[in-house]
Amino acid sequence: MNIVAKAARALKAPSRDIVAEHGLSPEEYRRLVDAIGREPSLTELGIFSVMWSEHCSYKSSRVWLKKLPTQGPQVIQGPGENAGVVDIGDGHAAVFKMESHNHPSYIEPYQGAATGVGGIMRDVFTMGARPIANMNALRFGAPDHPKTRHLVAGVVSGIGDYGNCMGVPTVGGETNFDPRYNDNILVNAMTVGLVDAKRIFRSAAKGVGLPVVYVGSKTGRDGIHGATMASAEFDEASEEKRPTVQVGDPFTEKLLLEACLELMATDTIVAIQDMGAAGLTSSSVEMADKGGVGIELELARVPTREEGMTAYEMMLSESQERMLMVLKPGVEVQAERVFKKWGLDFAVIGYTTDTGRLVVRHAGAVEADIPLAALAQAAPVYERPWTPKTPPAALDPHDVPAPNSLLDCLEIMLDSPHLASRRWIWEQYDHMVMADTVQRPGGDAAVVRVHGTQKGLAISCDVTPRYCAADPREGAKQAVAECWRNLTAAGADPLAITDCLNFGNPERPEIMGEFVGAIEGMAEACAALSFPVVSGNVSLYNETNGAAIPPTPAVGGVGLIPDIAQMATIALKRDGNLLLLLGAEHGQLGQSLYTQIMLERSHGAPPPVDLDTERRTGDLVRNLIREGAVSAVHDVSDGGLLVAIAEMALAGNQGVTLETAPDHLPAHALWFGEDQARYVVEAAPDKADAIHKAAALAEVPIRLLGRVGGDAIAITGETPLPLKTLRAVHEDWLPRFMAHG
Amino acid sequence: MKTSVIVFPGSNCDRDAAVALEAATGHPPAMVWHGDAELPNSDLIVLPGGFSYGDYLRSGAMAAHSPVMREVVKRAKGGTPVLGICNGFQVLTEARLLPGVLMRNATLKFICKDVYLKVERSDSMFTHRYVLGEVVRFPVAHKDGSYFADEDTLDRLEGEGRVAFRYCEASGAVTEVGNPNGSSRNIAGIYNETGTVLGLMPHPERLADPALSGTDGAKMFASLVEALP
Amino acid sequence: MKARITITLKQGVLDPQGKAIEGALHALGFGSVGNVRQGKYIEVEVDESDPAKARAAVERMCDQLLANTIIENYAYELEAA
Amino acid sequence: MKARITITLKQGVLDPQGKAIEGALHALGFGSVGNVRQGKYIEVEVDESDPAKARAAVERMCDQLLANTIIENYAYELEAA
Ligand SMILES: Nc1ncnc2c1ncn2[C@@H]1O[C@H](COP(=O)(O)OP(=O)(O)O)[C@@H](O)[C@H]1O
Ligand SMILES: [Mg+2]
Repeated sequence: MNIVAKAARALKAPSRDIVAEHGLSPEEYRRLVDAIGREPSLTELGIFSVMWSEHCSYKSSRVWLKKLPTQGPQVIQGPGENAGVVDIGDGHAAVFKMESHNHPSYIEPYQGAATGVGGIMRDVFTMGARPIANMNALRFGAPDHPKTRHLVAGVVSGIGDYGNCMGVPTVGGETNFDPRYNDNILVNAMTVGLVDAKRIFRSAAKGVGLPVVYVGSKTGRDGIHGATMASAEFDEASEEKRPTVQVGDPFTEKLLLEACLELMATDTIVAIQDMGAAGLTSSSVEMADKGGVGIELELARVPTREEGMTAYEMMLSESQERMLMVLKPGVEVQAERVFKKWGLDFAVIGYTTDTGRLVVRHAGAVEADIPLAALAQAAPVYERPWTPKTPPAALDPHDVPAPNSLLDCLEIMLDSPHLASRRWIWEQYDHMVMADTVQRPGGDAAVVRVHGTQKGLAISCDVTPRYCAADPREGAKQAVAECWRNLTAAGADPLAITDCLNFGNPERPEIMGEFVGAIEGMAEACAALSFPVVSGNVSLYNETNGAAIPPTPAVGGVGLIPDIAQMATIALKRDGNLLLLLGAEHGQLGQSLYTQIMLERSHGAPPPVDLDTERRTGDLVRNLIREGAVSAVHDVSDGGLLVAIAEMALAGNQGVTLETAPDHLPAHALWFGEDQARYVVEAAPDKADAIHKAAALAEVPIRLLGRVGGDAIAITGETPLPLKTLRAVHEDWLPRFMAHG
Repeated sequence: MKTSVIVFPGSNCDRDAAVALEAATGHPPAMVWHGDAELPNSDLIVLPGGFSYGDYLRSGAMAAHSPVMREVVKRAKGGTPVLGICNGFQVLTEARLLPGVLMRNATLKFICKDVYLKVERSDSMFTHRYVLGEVVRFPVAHKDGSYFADEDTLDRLEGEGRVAFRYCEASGAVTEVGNPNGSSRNIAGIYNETGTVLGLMPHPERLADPALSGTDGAKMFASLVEALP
Repeated sequence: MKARITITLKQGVLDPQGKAIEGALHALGFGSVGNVRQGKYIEVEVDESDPAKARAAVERMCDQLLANTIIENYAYELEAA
Repeated sequence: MKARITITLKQGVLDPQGKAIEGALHALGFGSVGNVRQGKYIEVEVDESDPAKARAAVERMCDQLLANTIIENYAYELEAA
């Protein structure tokens, strides 16, 4: 029997079973009863269960999230609204956020991923912004796990179909394969939007007696209890929860987007909030709570697509493509006209009040009457016990076996799931619609032009889960630093980040320790790089039968390129140009892809991140880009220096001849070490002097790597590796893997 | 030169088309909502890309029946030039202004990338700025772009010189390798009998601006500006 | 009345979806399946109790919108709703 | 034998396609239609003359591949090929 059927039988005081099925602990239930002074009705219990779920209340993470830096002169809106907002000059602002749809995507990859994209776009256009770019950060299980192929296929086409239909380009992302995600894939989606800085919409419903308006799709019995599902650990019994899958309707969302933006251009909206997880409940509670008012709803007016829906079902439904608005009085007719034009439902379903209570009526009967303070401020907050993780000792590169041939090794690495081209994915995404994608997927950051201007927004998503697993603190620092570096490598001033913190069960102290470490690492990096967090999302309980995912604090960053004529790409440009390395070489092979792919083991400490060095090196590189001193730039990350060079060569279809490397470190440590704060740049020979001087001034080590030319990668003492061969293996891995289904 | 862009619910390249038209003609086009029975006087009507009605049922099928299309069909039959890009091409076939249909890509997947096209006619109002046989690079972005018509229709299209563009390799070779979606005879775009209606799957408006890594599409708009009043 | 409409590709029209399904079935071990074709199934309720009129309406819907008769055939059954 | 399989969305699952088709039919003047639902139709030939075995095979195909049983139901008919 499902929850709803069982619950419908319950009388006034819900049984202990029913309370437990709503995901509330006995202690939380007592707290609920205290807060309202009596036993709840079933509808009330449902409302509390979603509001107090981990997903909505952030009860395990809230105390720690406060440690993240959220301020800066560029920040217009930090965390707390539907999305963060940063100033990008000339009266424009960028609005962005990242969100997880992990559990739904594992259960039904196509619909789960699609509705995840739909949800994050709503968060952004709720703020009044037109979405201009989507990103996606995906973690799948091992390629040889029987479910992986099916999940990749479903997730990618779900993301593509939704974004493509919306006409918002999906411009980049990242993709990992790791057996630790076998039973808990991660699907994190990010949207960036553009808004007039003076016309930002928020969710506080200030004012009494104002109409509460429902717009969008009709309500069905979709995903009832989806919000509690997303916060519950998986087990075999979760099969039973399958009907909670929702189906996305991107066509309706496109209409909703256009209708909302059309109405937002008029002076009619007081507050607006999308109905995401926990639909009508959380949207109405949040708007009223933030506005310091009460709210009264008459559910008989809610447009439904099914017969006989109960108050419980309507309050908990997670039907997609819906919005709740509070309007100025007297504009209802004008507003309704807009939504009717777009063929969408529009209904006044209630009013704001001065009672401070949420009152829900259904056809005459009062189904819920709850003080808002009980739902919001009285929500539980936990300081869960945590144990810090002891990071492994650093790996001495001399202890790591060398390969027979560096170039053979390069070929094997680019032919692996970890470094193979992601073209198969991004070619299923319309990454060019809106005709402003000035840097397509495949580089360090995607760049979309601010429509009608010469400005560009650089966007990148990053985290290296294997680093975070070994050392959550250093790994999270690295995620922020790599994101900052990717934006810098495109020539952007990094502005701010959004995050998606994916972890296991926070009730386990070692998982909570990972979470705390990651927050501390992120906070340190954000502060040092003036790269504040303006929005984000926490996804906990990503574990199955006690096996947790590696800590995965995904970071999505946005940067500003003042003039896209001064943007850098990774593609090598010209025969005879020089290839230079900026940054110090330590040969860090701990947790490297070299050891993982070639030696099939991951050990040692991840590469340490020195934030001062990051900043100095990045600022130098950005200046060189702006001065036109360099013609291609790529940061060094996964796979190390030789991999970065190979990616530049493939992107530009230009070979390189490399100089003999210095011998203070083993050659494989130099070429495959993953030391941070490094960039490879291409420059015309006549710029070399100026670059050397600038590097000396910034105290950044510089080394001549080689020369651009030919159609192969050449290293002294080895047979050159033709680009054609390398391209074939690099491009072939993912299509080949997906074809053998 | 007066241009109109028809906007269906779910169109999403309407703005891109408008930008390219304005750049070429110096005037913003009229944006015509599908529900309007009124269509302004136009020297050129553009049906833009996107997912009209979500591409539900069949791409372009529902849009082909919207009120404004009755007027578009009438104008097209009266000789007004019509350009259908991507979803616009699908709408034109569903409205029977062009023969054949656009079916699911042979790969069954959405495909977004630059492709090479061979210019099959350089004497049309849409293409006279190109050289006959020239190889150009346009982006495609579609899931239902596999052009299909029966053999007789294909023969007729070829015989009457109504194939506008064919997919090819960078070298210009018209091969299976150069065909991204399984289109019959590599057909990427076709004309109506009078050469005044052009439907094509690739997006000229997406490469009509030097900042977008190519300008091969701009020549189509330039051709139209020269050919039309 | 309720119409159950099936829309199928005409003989001779390539059906990549059907072919892909066939391949996937073979890969799953259903080696003996063949001739897989994919079509559409649409249910429509028509507020019309006269079967002849209902039939006429359904055929008009199919001809005008539901099927593309260049490549598709349709068939339908009617039942009292 | 030949199986004619229809796959439909489960009751209560949103059917955006059906909804849009219904709207388009209304706009075309078929004002009296309602409850439009879209599903899939698949034909499969099974090299199996025993109906019970054929039935078992078709059901396995549906469960494993053809239908997404999380949101879809299926039904089928068998006929001698
Ligand atoms: N899921 C995805 N969707 C779109 N683009 C992707 C995806 N995964 C990876 N990419 C693209 O592939 C390229 C390589 O990714 P990655 O190796 O993660 O870059 P980096 O190391 O610079 O962060 C990037 O341009 C990225 O945007
Ligand atoms: Mg990078």
